[in-house]
Amino acid sequence: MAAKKLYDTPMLDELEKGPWPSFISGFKRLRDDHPDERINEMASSLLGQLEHSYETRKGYWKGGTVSVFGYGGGIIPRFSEVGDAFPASREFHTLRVQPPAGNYYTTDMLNQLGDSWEKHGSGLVTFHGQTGNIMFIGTNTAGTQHFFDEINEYGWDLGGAGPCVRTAMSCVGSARCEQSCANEHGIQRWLVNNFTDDVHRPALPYKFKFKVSGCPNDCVNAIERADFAIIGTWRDDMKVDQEEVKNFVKAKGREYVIDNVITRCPTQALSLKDDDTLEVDNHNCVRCMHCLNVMNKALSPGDDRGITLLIGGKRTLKIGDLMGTVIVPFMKLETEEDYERLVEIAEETIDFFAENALEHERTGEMIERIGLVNFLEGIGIDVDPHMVNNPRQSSYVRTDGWDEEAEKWFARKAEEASA
Amino acid sequence: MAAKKLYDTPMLDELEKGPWPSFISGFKRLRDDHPDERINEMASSLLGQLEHSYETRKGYWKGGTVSVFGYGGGIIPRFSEVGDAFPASREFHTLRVQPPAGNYYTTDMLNQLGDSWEKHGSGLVTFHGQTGNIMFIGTNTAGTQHFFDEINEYGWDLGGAGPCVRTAMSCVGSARCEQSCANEHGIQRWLVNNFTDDVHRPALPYKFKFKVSGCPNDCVNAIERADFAIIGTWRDDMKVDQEEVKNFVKAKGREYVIDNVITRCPTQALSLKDDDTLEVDNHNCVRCMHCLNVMNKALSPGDDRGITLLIGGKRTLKIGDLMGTVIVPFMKLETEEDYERLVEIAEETIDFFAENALEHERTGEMIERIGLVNFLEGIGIDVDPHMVNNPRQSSYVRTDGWDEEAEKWFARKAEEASA
Amino acid sequence: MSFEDMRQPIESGCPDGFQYMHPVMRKNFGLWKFHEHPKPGVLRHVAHSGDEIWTVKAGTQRILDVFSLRKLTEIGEKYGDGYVRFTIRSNIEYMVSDAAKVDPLITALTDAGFIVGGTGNSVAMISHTQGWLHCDIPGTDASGVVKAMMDELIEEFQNCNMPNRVHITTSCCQINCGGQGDIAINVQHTKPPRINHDLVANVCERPSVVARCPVAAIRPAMVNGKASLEVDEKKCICCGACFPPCPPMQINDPEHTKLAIWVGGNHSNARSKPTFQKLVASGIPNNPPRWPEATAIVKRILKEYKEGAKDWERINDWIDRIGWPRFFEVTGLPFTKYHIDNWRGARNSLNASTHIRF
Amino acid sequence: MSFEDMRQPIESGCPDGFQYMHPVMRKNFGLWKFHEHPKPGVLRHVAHSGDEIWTVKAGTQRILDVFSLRKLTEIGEKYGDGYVRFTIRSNIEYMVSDAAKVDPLITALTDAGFIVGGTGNSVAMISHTQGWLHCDIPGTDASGVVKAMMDELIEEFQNCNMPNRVHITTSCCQINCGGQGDIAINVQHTKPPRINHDLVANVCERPSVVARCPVAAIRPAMVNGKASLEVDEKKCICCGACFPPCPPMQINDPEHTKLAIWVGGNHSNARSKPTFQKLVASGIPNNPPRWPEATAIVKRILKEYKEGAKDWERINDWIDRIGWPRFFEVTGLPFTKYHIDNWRGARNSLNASTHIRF
Ligand code: SRM
Ligand code: SRM
Ligand code: SRM
Ligand code: SRM
Ligand code: SF4
Ligand code: SF4
Ligand code: SF4
Ligand code: SF4
Ligand code: SF4
Ligand code: SF4
Ligand code: SF4
Ligand code: SF4
Repeated sequence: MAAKKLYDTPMLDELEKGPWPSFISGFKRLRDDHPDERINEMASSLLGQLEHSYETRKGYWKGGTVSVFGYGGGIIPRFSEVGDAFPASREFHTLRVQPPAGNYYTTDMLNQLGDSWEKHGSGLVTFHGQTGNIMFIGTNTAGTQHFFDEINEYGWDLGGAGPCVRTAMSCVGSARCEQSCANEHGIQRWLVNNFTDDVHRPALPYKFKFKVSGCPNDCVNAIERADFAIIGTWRDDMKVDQEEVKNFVKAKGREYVIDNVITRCPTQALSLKDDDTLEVDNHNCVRCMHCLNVMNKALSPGDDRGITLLIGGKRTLKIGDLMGTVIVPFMKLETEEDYERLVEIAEETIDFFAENALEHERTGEMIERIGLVNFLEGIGIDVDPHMVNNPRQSSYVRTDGWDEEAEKWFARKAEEASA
Repeated sequence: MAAKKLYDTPMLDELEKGPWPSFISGFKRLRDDHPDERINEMASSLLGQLEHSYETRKGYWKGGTVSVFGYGGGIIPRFSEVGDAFPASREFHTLRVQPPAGNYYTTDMLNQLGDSWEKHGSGLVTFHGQTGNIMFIGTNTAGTQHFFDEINEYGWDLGGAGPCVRTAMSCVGSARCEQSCANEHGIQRWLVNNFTDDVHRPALPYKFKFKVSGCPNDCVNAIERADFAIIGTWRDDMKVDQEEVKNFVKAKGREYVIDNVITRCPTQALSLKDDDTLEVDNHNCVRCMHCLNVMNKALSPGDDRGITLLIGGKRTLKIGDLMGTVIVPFMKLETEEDYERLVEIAEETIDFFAENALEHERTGEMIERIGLVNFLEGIGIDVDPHMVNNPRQSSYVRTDGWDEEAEKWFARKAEEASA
Repeated sequence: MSFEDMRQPIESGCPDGFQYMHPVMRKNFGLWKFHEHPKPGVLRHVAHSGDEIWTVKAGTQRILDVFSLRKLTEIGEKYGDGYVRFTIRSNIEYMVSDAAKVDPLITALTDAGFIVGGTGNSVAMISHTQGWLHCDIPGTDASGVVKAMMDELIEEFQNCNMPNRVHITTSCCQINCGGQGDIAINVQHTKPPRINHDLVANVCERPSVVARCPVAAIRPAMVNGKASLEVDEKKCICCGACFPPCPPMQINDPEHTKLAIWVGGNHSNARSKPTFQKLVASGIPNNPPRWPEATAIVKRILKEYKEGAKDWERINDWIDRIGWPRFFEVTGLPFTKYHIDNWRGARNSLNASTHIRF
Repeated sequence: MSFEDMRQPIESGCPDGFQYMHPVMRKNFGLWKFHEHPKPGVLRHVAHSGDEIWTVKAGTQRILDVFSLRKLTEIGEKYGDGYVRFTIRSNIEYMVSDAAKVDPLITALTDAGFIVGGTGNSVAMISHTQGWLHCDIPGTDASGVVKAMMDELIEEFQNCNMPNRVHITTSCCQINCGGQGDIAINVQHTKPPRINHDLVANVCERPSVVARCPVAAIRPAMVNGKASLEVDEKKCICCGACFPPCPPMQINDPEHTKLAIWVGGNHSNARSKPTFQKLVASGIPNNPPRWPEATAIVKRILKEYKEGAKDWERINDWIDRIGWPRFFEVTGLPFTKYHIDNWRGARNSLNASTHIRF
């Protein structure tokens, strides 16, 4: 067999120094120690091209179109612009594979996936990309098909790439967290698996992302990184164990508690009584989580749990970063009907998005352009004061439909009362 | 003499009922009890037209041009659109007269002004209009000239109307208020009397207003109602009389103090010690005034006093309400040089405004259009982090001058250090 | 008369207030130590020197006939020290150095029909504008609205027992000369202007009218042969900005010119930064001579504020704490799509968080 | 091979995680009571049932070669219960029900060169993107930047003694796939794209490129006979949005593509509402292989934060309290005109108050 081509990598070698695990050392292991020559050469070639990037401070990959049979997306194709110099990694496509909700693996399953990837790919894998996919990084066109065929047989499917519903993400939540107010993984799968067709066959104006956090700590950044963010919360009073409160005050001292818990409450809903018990103004608590985070043993969410729904979070392009904003302040997720209602809202939203967004316009940008009210009317959700920080500040609006709108509100209130 | 014409005023009569002093009763006194027939008839006619407005829900005055010899403004001319029906108030102009800084009067002077107005006008006067002028309401063209000539002789001058520098306003401040950090009245007169020409001869793109408050309580609404707002503040530590603090805690109780003072501080700069003394983090106190307002006897401003300058406050037209924003975080006003520097900034601002604002565009709107930085460069003031709530949030900016700008900052800091 | 004998003005500008200032205030200028609020309408300011100045404050009809003015000066001479001032809200203040003069002053003012109060945590005198009495563009009256409302709020003016100061403003058109406040009662037009095409050509400078429109809804047009203007009614937000420069663009309408109520405007820097007021109610009939519908809503809001707010909370602070949903709940006011801002920067008014009250 | 024998995909979508979940977590799903943080890298979660689950967390190079992956699984089989998960920041977590297994796990991981920590108030693993290794538009590398920085921040990852969690992100172009965080190290282009006019016609859909520009700086143009595009360099804000749809619009430049550092991004609702990060430093050289200039600034900021912040203050909370002027003072970073926002809604970033720190 021909000796594999080696490249000098003086700059990359610098990244083998230092205590943090080095990806470069990993690449070199594949280059030098892996039994499969295909992998050795691919790794070597990749190191060569990367060194070239480091030296010239430029990237050398371009896109293209590669997909597996039956799907339109799920692969990020990469062809080298300097393939002649680094032929063994000329094609270097990435497969985005959906992880299990919550990112759980048995070591066996990880080994099995590793085996498959060694057969068909570069041997490089990431758990996970920023959207949440397992990224199997680096294979040629045939390899993508064969690897997919193999792992698809034992339960794995591609995620999203392109203008489609993307792979979703949920926090560890109920599986291991006392703050959880929802079944994060259940919600994730109910939603994203209802749209598998939209995941695999990009046909939307632009990408659409679901993310699920079990409480307002939002450990998956749903509010800023999802078009459709589901965040757990509770409606009744938080639970207070006054004995644990006293223990905490005893341990930390009154001044500490006042300066670190009481005064940090965004709505001054906490009051430390002279007898070292805690009084919570639950009507004005905004469920920010701070006091529950700090006094973890003493305070916990109430029992009447559910979720808040926010729409439109995204990153910079093209009008500036957007946070999701509330469109459903609270809904229960207990019965099958509850879940169906959630899916229905997602469907309404995606349909409206598909019909009304401009090309390459995200939900948040669309709402910015058409106004929240028009979006709400489009998906059939009533306006609610929880959706705003405050009512309008500008008198520049035509209000000649005031009386009818007022009527709607009173009618709804009457209904709620009678319900 | 012909008996004066009377009009039925059934609707206005309703406004004579109720405990609050009635302006309608006042009008009727002028109509019925005043010795001067001219005044009786003017009042009667005015009542007639006003009743007509109440019945038809419309106004019937139109503008025009009236001014006193040598001036271009200071008068709000009013000609009746229904003058034939109400002839005696056919012309009903208002003179805007500048009050003394702080709005002080001896009863004698008020009487003297009343005498003059009775001679030449309707006998109706307002102390003061929303901008601060004494409004002598209702006279004809000749009357405006004669009344002005008379009062101008004993020390009174017209204020602004039209696109010009307007009459200024200052709070009672130093004259009677323990919170005052500046000589409000002095500042008002230094500024507005430096621009008398711009007050009397409208030649700016639009109106320009000065307002002066002695402390951040801003009793003259300077921040929202002045293009150029001067607000007193202090730079050193606030004064704390710990004995008075203890008295206050004793009187009100710890819980009350924590819930009403400590937790209300916007920057958590207050800490109530276990021994009932108050600890102030003066570096993070933002001089909001709350604790000083509440614990009036215990807390007071420091000794190193000065002012903050804000630009661009105004009401609705035409891009929406604007608050003034900081352009000078702090400046001392002790020496004559200090005052001259303040006037200089005002001159730079008005010159820049005159040259760069569009017609009928206020300073705040101009800054909104051209950007704060361009305005600052135009008047020769350096950027400062106190001018913003936070640095930019958007990456959409071309920053290729970064190194030079950074140099400017370091140079300034070096200068300040060596100064 | 001819130019020659016209008198040249003395451009004296803003007079020095010191000449009219109470001697004790002159003497202690900038040297005050603290103040107390012994009772409604009365302030006691104490200087570092130990001197005291007592202030007695009274509300008046803002627009004074000379008889009322004389009554006020007379009281000042007889019971005061002959020194007065007017506040930014057009209340009169009598300053006396002798505490003993306070009660007689109060009695005299009360007997003369003036209202002592307006200090401390009162509902302050409502600041108002010109309205039908004098302005050329008003949608409603000003003095009348204020008189009718103060008749009903007088106790709050006299008792000074609100959680904090309440500053109410009114304005008689959407230009809002009255400024903003804890509560504002403003005009809100609801229909585009009706254009009197016969007059436009003569009366209006068309380009500057076009330029005045905040939403560029006006374009020049020929209407039955005459040069006139046209309004795109889909764009028009009925603000009335075109009316002052072009009176033929009739924005005022007896029926469709409504009143709106706004709350939470606050210019003081105490606690939170200054805040703009927010729309809470609109479509309120413009109903002279006493505007009962508007007054009823104002009273309802004040009642809930008084009961619900903690000491020192201004209306905006109170609502910040209890949240807008509860504000609409307790006041019984409807929340509509019009409450959701859609003007520039509206996104900042959307709830981009899970901070929600239940 | 021909269509016939192509395999039809099974559209199974997102797998159920329960099949791979530790039995104790399955049993106590949704029934956890509290947690403790006994030591760096270790979490103890206690369920209402009394059951406990212990988590040992370790940092890795995000991009794993199969050898490293096998090492991780091997440790999981030998010292753990065979159940792991990966966090959103690509750290691996081993869950065990028996406290006794914790220390052996830590030793095994450490011996294998993985870094135990990243729990509680640590500087978390820096979240990163693809960079030169795989993306088609990167201005810099990702894995390299992160490796170089983690080498220097490793103690904060291991010690977990910051005032609160520190979430750092990086991104290799202004699209910012890395999201935002307490500190973000992002690309900032400083010159408009250089256009390769020969390629535009073949490669780019001109209308959609024009549409992609946030400031409408691109217009179609004929350049030496070829249909191409033109950039108005006065308008261009050098964002690079035109590059992905039109690679001939070369935005990346070895010299002029810089790094910028942003702070204060926070998605949690704890205390204040979620906040966007703010620009604090730019013009930083894009300097492989170890980007020392960027790392130095990050460390400087972390040092001041660690010393200056109170317990539980995230970076944005800390700066909210001390104010931006002091932030620039203590970090020694320059404040320039570029720090004053001029993008849509910028007015909200101006200080419309007298709230000032001295
Ligand atoms: C007389 C006057 C200034 C003047 O030069 O005319 C004035 C005078 C005082 N104000 Fe004021 N304020 C006056 C209008 C204002 C305004 C402007 C307005 O009313 O439109 C404001 C800001 C309005 C706003 O916030 O939008 C104002 C916001 C304050 C505040 C801040 C209250 C707060 O917590 O937000 C204080 C502090 C306090 O109440 O202790 C204050 C405190 C005071 C004190 C107690 C200052 C002092 O120690 O002497 C003065 C006694 C007032 C009283 O009668 O109780 N004054 N004060 C004004 C009386 C108007 C009236 O007749 O009702
Ligand atoms: C008289 C007064 C109301 C009152 O009864 O107190 C008033 C009355 C008028 N104002 Fe005003 N404004 C008055 C204080 C204000 C204020 C309050 C202030 O100055 O603190 C404001 C809001 C602050 C501001 O400057 O934005 C104010 C904002 C306006 C505006 C809108 C300005 C803007 O840029 O948004 C206009 C419209 C214009 O100037 O074209 C305006 C225009 C007018 C005109 C001249 C209407 C017109 O264009 O013909 C009104 C004449 C009424 C009349 O017949 O006397 N008036 N006007 C106030 C002046 C009395 C005085 O000189 O003391
Ligand atoms: C494992 C993970 C969720 C997951 O499904 O992967 C997680 C797990 C926990 N987070 Fe988180 N957070 C995780 C990412 C996040 C993120 C997202 C991120 O890192 O990009 C955030 C929001 C980021 C932001 O704010 O922009 C996040 C904001 C929080 C907060 C809010 C902190 C604050 O005061 O702002 C808490 C509350 C606390 O610290 O007590 C929290 C608390 C926790 C607790 C203590 C919840 C619990 O009681 O179990 C968990 C222990 C974490 C630990 O290791 O100490 N977690 N947490 C994520 C670990 C990432 C990592 O490996 O470093
Ligand atoms: C792989 C990944 C970075 C990583 O290494 O983790 C990634 C990589 C790319 N992103 Fe991303 N984005 C990745 C997560 C994100 C996120 C974070 C998230 O999903 O939570 C964001 C910000 C959140 C958001 O959606 O706004 C993100 C915002 C973008 C954008 C801008 C979207 C926007 O509307 O602002 C683009 C540009 C575009 O789509 O045209 C983009 C485009 C891309 C492309 C496809 C570049 C391109 O247009 O060709 C990158 C392919 C790189 C490659 O060669 O693999 N990527 N991208 C992440 C996906 C891995 C996965 O599937 O798990
Ligand atoms: S988001 Fe809440 S529920 Fe989910 S892991 Fe974080 S703290 Fe736990
Ligand atoms: S959760 Fe947040 S808002 Fe609620 S009481 Fe605790 S600190 Fe306050
Ligand atoms: S603004 Fe300040 S100084 Fe002036 S009167 Fe009000 S409280 Fe006193
Ligand atoms: S003045 Fe305001 S900011 Fe300063 S300590 Fe007092 S309450 Fe806090
Ligand atoms: S508010 Fe409008 S109507 Fe009233 S005085 Fe001002 S300009 Fe005239
Ligand atoms: S009312 Fe306002 S929006 Fe309508 S046309 Fe006139 S200026 Fe334009
Ligand atoms: S940040 Fe930019 S360069 Fe990096 S992966 Fe995302 S799109 Fe590619
Ligand atoms: S870099 Fe950005 S601003 Fe410049 S032309 Fe391209 S898209 Fe437009």
